[in-house]
Amino acid sequence: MTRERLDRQLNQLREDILFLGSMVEQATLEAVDALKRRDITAARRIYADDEKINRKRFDTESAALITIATQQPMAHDLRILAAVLEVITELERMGDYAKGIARICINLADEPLLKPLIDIPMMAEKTVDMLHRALEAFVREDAETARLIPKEDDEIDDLFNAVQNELLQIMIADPSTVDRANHLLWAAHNLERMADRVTNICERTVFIATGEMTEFDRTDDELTNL
Amino acid sequence: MTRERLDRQLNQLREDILFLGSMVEQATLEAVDALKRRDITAARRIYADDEKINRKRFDTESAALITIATQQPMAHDLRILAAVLEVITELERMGDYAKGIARICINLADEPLLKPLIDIPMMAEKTVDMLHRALEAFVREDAETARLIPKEDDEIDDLFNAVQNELLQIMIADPSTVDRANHLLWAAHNLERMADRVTNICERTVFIATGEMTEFDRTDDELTNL
Amino acid sequence: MAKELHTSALRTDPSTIGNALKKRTRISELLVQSFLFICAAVSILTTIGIVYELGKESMNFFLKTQWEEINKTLEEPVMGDSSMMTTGTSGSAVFEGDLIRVDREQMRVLSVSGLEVEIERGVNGTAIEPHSVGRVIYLARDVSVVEFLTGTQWTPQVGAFGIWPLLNATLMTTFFAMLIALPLGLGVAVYLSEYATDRVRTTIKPIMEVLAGVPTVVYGYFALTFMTPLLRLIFGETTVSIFNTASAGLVIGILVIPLVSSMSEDALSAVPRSLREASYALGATRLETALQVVVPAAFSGIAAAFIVALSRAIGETMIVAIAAGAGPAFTFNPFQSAETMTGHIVRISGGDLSYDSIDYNSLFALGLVLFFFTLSLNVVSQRIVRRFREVYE
Amino acid sequence: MLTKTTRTMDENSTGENHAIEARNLNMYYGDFLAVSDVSLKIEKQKITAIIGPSGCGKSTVLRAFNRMNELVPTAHTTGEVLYHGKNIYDSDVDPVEVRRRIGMVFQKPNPFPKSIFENVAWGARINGFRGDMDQLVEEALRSAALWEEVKDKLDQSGLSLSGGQQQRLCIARAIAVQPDLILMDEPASALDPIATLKIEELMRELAKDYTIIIVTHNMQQAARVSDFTAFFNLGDDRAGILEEFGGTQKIFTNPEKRSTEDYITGRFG
Amino acid sequence: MLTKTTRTMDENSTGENHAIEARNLNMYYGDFLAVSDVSLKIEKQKITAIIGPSGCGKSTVLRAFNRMNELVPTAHTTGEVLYHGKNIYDSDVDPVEVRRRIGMVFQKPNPFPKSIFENVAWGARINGFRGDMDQLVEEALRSAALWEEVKDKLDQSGLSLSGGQQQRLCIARAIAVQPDLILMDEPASALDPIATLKIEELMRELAKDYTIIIVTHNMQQAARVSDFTAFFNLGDDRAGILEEFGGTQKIFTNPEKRSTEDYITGRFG
Amino acid sequence: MSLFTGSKGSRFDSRTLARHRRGRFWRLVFGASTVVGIIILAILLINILNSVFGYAAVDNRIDPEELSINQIPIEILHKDDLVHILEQRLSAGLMRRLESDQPFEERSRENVYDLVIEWVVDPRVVRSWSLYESIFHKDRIVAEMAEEYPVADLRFISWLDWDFLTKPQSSDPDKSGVRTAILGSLFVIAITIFFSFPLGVGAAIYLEEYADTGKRINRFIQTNINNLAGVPSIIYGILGLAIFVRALEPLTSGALFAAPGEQATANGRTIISAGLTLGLLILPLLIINAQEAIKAVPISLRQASFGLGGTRWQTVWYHVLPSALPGILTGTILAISRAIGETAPLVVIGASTFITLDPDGPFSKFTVLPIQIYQWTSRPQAEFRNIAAAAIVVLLALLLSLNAAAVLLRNRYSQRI
Ligand SMILES: Nc1ncnc2c1ncn2[C@@H]1O[C@H](COP(=O)(O)OP(=O)(O)OP(=O)(O)O)[C@@H](O)[C@H]1O
Ligand SMILES: Nc1ncnc2c1ncn2[C@@H]1O[C@H](COP(=O)(O)OP(=O)(O)OP(=O)(O)O)[C@@H](O)[C@H]1O
Ligand SMILES: [Mg+2]
Ligand SMILES: [Mg+2]
Ligand SMILES: O=P([O-])([O-])[O-]
Repeated sequence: MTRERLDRQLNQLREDILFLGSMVEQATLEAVDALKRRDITAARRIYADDEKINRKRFDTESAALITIATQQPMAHDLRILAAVLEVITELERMGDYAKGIARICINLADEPLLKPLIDIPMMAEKTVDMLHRALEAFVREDAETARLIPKEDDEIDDLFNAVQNELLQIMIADPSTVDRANHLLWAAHNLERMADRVTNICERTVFIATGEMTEFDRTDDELTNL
Repeated sequence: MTRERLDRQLNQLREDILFLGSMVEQATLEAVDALKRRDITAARRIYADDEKINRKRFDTESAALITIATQQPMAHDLRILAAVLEVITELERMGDYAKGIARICINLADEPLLKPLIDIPMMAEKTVDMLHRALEAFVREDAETARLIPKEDDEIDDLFNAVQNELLQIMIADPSTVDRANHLLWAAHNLERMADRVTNICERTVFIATGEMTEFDRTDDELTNL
Repeated sequence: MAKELHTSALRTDPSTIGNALKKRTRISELLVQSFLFICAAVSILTTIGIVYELGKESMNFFLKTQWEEINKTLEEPVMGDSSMMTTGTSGSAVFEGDLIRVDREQMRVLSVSGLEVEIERGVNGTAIEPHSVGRVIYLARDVSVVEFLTGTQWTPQVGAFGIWPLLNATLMTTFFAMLIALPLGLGVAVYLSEYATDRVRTTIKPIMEVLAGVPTVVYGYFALTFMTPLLRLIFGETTVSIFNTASAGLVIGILVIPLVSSMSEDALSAVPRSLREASYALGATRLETALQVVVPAAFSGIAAAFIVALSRAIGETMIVAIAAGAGPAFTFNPFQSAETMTGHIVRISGGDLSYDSIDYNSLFALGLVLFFFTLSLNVVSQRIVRRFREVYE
Repeated sequence: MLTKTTRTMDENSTGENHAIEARNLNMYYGDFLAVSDVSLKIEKQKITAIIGPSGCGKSTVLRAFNRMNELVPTAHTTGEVLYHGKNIYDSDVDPVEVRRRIGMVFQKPNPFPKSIFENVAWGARINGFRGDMDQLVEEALRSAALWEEVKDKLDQSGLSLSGGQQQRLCIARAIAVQPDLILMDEPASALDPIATLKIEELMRELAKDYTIIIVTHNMQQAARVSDFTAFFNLGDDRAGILEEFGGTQKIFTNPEKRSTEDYITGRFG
Repeated sequence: MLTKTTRTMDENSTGENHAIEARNLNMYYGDFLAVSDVSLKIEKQKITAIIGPSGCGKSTVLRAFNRMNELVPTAHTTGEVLYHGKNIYDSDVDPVEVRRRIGMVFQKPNPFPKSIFENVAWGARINGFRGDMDQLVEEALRSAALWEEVKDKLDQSGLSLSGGQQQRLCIARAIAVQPDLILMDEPASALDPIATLKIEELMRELAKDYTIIIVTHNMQQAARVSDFTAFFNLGDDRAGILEEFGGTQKIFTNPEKRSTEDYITGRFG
Repeated sequence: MSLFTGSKGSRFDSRTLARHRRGRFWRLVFGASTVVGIIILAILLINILNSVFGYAAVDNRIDPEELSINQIPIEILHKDDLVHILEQRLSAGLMRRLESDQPFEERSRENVYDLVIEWVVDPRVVRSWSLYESIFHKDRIVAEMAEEYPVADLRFISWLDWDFLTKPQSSDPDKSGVRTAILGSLFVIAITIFFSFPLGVGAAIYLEEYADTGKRINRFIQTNINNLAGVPSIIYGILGLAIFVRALEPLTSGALFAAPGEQATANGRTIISAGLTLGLLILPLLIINAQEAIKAVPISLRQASFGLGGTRWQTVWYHVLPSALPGILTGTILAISRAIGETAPLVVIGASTFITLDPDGPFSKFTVLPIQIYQWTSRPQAEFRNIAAAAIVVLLALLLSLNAAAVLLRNRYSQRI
């Protein structure tokens, strides 16, 4: 191999992506957990830690740009770098969603939850799991896996629909819960959006592997979710 | 100038961005207008046209990647291209918000609006105006203007808060409006998020001009908005 | 403007492309080419001429019976049936067994007593015929190749044609020449290419070229009027004769110094500068660079220079003709006079040479030897040079 | 104005877009098969780049297009090169005529040691150009983006110019005889980066009027300047083969073949 | 030991990270000021690239670092080059000693026309190497990533290798005398892209043990391989000046000076 | 990596002091070689000049004072008196010959005076001294003079003077000149150039531009030329003798053309034979020099020309030859100067050794400068050495001016590149 330096940099970027991914995963799970446990301290920490995700994202972006500037990547290498630039944007956005959930937790303050949280943690786990596998497929450039993952998005959508319906029922039943129910709806919505982002990551994986940018037939978020 | 081909390609990308921007602007204004006028036909068209925005975005992305692959951009040129890649992602996302508003319009179907829409169109106009100026600053690489625009985000936030409070009042007053009020809240929320994206574009403009990636002290979306 | 060029102008019309590209006969090109080939072929003619003439006359020298006029005439007429004849006193003597000829008749000498010679008439199938008084007697000479190549005596008067005295003198002068030319020539070459500044080089190189351009006859003069007196001054007039091979050899050496130095210098300077830089960059001194990098790299060029110098020294003529002495002598004493092959050729051809004499033919035999000596040296040197070229192109 | 006889030009009579086409080209040096079975269509008024590892026969193929390879005594070609439908290797074709129509620019700038004017004018003159020579020279120099720099010193030696200017002079010289095609063998490899970019710029300009084939070692250059790229590689028998041919953007972002990708990304050998 | 009189060399006495440092270097060819007032610190065990337009004095500066410029008779240097705190231009410094410690690799591969073994061994031998020569040669060839390719033909001529192998042999030769620094003047400009990448790879490997300064015309190469980049430019009086010096990543993504940016992006002149 | 981790330089012992010492020693040796070369050249020149100038003892056969009529020294005698002296002192046959050269009536006084000096007074150098002796041992010379040649004049003379250049040869050293030889040399060289220049350049063009080096015949021609360049000149002499002098005698003697001219001989030992022989001799040299010059023209120039649709001859004529011409001319001049200095082949083909009449055409007998030098050097009398040296100076001057021309050409050429 004559491009050892380039290869090393690409591998570093892949690691950065996995690391960024794990930060997002952790933030998401912890945020939902804090929401469930009404742990405002934890929520504040998670909220603040989003800054770290942003930092990491910019660092990774800068590293990718430096690689483009100094290593003249072509073809496959270049596709990796372009995909990295895209994926880190997605991850940062996902971090923002986690932060959003933490914010909801803080906003709800000491108000009691409307109902025990079951579906939302389930959504979070499912989303994080999808993200995790999507990122692994990404660094392995495993187009096959990447093509399958978006199909699981339907499960998330189903869960979200269930949560939404339930919350709307609650709100209609008891208008005083509107505020709190809305908060929970936001949280669920954030998780649903996250899952959509995973689809984008999978698209990029296919792009790296095949050089073709195909949009997956995504169950359109805005259409089904409201 | 010895890089005529590169310069031509960069200019083409700038034009593509402006074009993509104008598509987004138009979609946003039209969607809000459709919502105001309860014009479902228009809303469906806008909804479908988002596909065009997506296409344009991918075409532009691909052109940028080809430029990176074939022209070995360095320094300033490379920053432009990296920024283009980022900005088109933002624009595409903004397109999604517009589409979301169109979807709300469709979902609301023939149900009457809760109140005459005043603040939301105002938000839309203001946001589109910001976007427009931000993109102009972007292609002109006008860091100064780019630094000022994000400050205007406060006005949007204020409008959003006003809308939100109003809608919450309505919901609490009349639980049967929860669904419709929620829809309008989504619409306002989408516009508010759009304005945040403008900030990201401005950040990129400063990045191109100075080579430094500074995050503006943004009024954090999730924090203030819910 | 670019547009203008193409609207105003017309490109190839595709429909007639076959015609447009059609071959034409360019007669003048053909004529020129033939003429040039003939020019080049002249060199082959020259070689053929050399080989043919040298070969032909040498064949005569070795194979054909040579009839040499020995300045003897018939004292009395010889009748058709007589087996005795009386010769004049002049000229060189004939001996028992010699083949002689008078007019067209060949005869064998059976015995000799004073001026009376007993002969066998009509030898070799020649017709017996009467001969009148004063007819010239020719003596037959045969030279065998073996005798030519091994004999140590070259005395045409007695029919001795052994090449060794001449060859030996040639080798001695060549030896002395190389003794002085090689070290000095190489020294100069190394100095010029490795040590001298540009200024020094641009002054000395023309001087060496002048030295190379001086005609050999001038060097001959120099040998005779300077080198010989110098040798006599050093070694004593009794040991050193006026004509001697040492003086000639040393001056030939001087003559070829510029040849060795310029060819070697060319070889040394052809060694890329980058090789020297590589050496210096390793921490080598100038001497180490010169002797361990540059000289070995130029080795074949230098070797070729040596060989060319050798060939030149062997073929050198005027210096030996002037300074080495006349008269073949088989001696190893460098202070004695001895005639080299080339010297001999010049001397005997200098007089009014008659074309059918054995001397005339011997000249070609010597020429042939000389030709093959130098030719083989040239061939070797070219081989070496070619190898050298391959390395750096 | 630039051809000998005034003819009407019928550019489109063949109805095709190809300036020249190689068919099953095999090229030998002595017994050595240097290039094996190359078929390649060159589009009109586009720049086609030939890239590939050292010794894969790029220059050899390029020179096949105007029979310059014949100047190597041992060289020998089979297959066809169709130029306006005519095989230029047919026995009744005069290579001198071929070269007039298919010009060449070489690796090292090689202006004649004559005046700048003569450099441009000579080719036209021996090809029997009758017309305003001053105008021709000016037009050619303008097309080569050199006129402004040399217009005041047309009678100075071509060798007095800088390397990059010399190369542009060589291009002007080539276009003065109005070729259809211009072949360029690493035209910028002897130049510094700045002069290189200028030549590339000029090539883009020329591609509006001429078909250009360029051999280059410099992948970045091929990427920057060309519309199509042909990737040559060493085959198993050490003969050069055409591995992949396609649009430059495709080749450099998403080549078909693994070997092309490896070469492009520098992971070759 | 560096100077003619024997002194002990104290490697760490300077206690700094710089392998060599130029201070206010002015370099002349005759009266012509080729390089003006250059001050530059080279970090240890890093690769520093020198880039800039043709004729701006890159090679000249490089050769100042081991006094190779002295081989040009008209060359003349003022200012200091500090090596372990000692100015190598001091009158008591022996250039032969300097060059043993600061090796050099040249633009065109220039192996000696000797065997591969001798090529590597020779420098060590003349420098009085005592030890196992076979081992030294093997280690040097290994370090130059050439051992595997040549171990069976050590007695063949160095010239029998390919261009890229020759250049690696030259690198092996340079490291066999165990220099501190290796100067490289466009070491890959005569090589094809593949051989070039191999040399670059090797340089990265060597940078673990040696300090390397490389002059290159190829900006991409400087970007790929170096840790620091020095951009030289032609000053107003046509003397070369050091325009900008900094980390390679910084120079290539966001240079300080407009002229650097213009050069880097190919918009120069 | 054990080797490179240790403290650097530990396994090296550079011993630079010793190495530098050795370097200085050898530098001295190489320098000395060069100095020796220069000294030799100096000695060579000095040795020649040493013989060209110097004191000479001049003895008159008849003291001019003896000839004075009525105390009037001959210097101012009237023409008629001088004619009278001649009639008195010279044989009738000689007088007839002089009369037939030019009648005495038509001769000027100065001319007659010269005849008196030449034939009657007849001054002779009886002894000459070298320049060195003349300068440093003048007293010894004067003593010797007084002892051995009491009546002779002691004069400081230059053997090289206008008379020497303009007079034909003579058996008397102080009357000899090189006029015939110079003219002979020029004639011969003219023929040599005329013959070998077109042929040589043509062959060079063929070999460099047309010959397919794959073809055996062309490789053979090339090798052949290289070999011919190394053949000793005397072999060419033998070749010339066999071909031009003997085989082509009808042509080279001029008999076939019934060539008139006083100097025509009945055999082939003529100027044209000599010229052609030297032509053959320098032909390989000239071809190789011209080839080098043509080779030096970059291939790229030819490619450029072909690439524009030039034919081969157009390429050669418009591009290769103009660029190579200075080189070709330089090479030719160098080859010519070689020819001018050649002696041996001309001896072999039989240059006349004694000839007093100017050559008047290609079929004349001839002698050339080097042959004169050879002849005079071989004579035992010291005075012949003096005129040999003078002739050498003439020859060297001729060669130097040719070389200077070559150097000028070359410099001009290299400046242009
Ligand atoms: N004149 C020639 N005689 C014999 N073989 C040749 C000749 N020219 C080229 N070759 C061989 O033909 C093959 C192709 O050579 P060519 O010059 O076309 O390659 P290339 O791709 O242009 O290489 P490079 O990138 O080094 O210019 C090589 O193996 C080369 O050695
Ligand atoms: N030996 C020399 N004698 C005189 N001037 C020289 C010499 N070497 C270089 N120069 C001049 O010094 C200046 C700098 O030359 P140098 O070779 O250092 O430039 P460079 O940046 O290495 O150029 P390149 O990129 O072409 O190698 C140039 O103007 C050059 O003409
Ligand atoms: Mg090539
Ligand atoms: Mg340089
Ligand atoms: O004239 P020569 O060289 O043979 O003495």
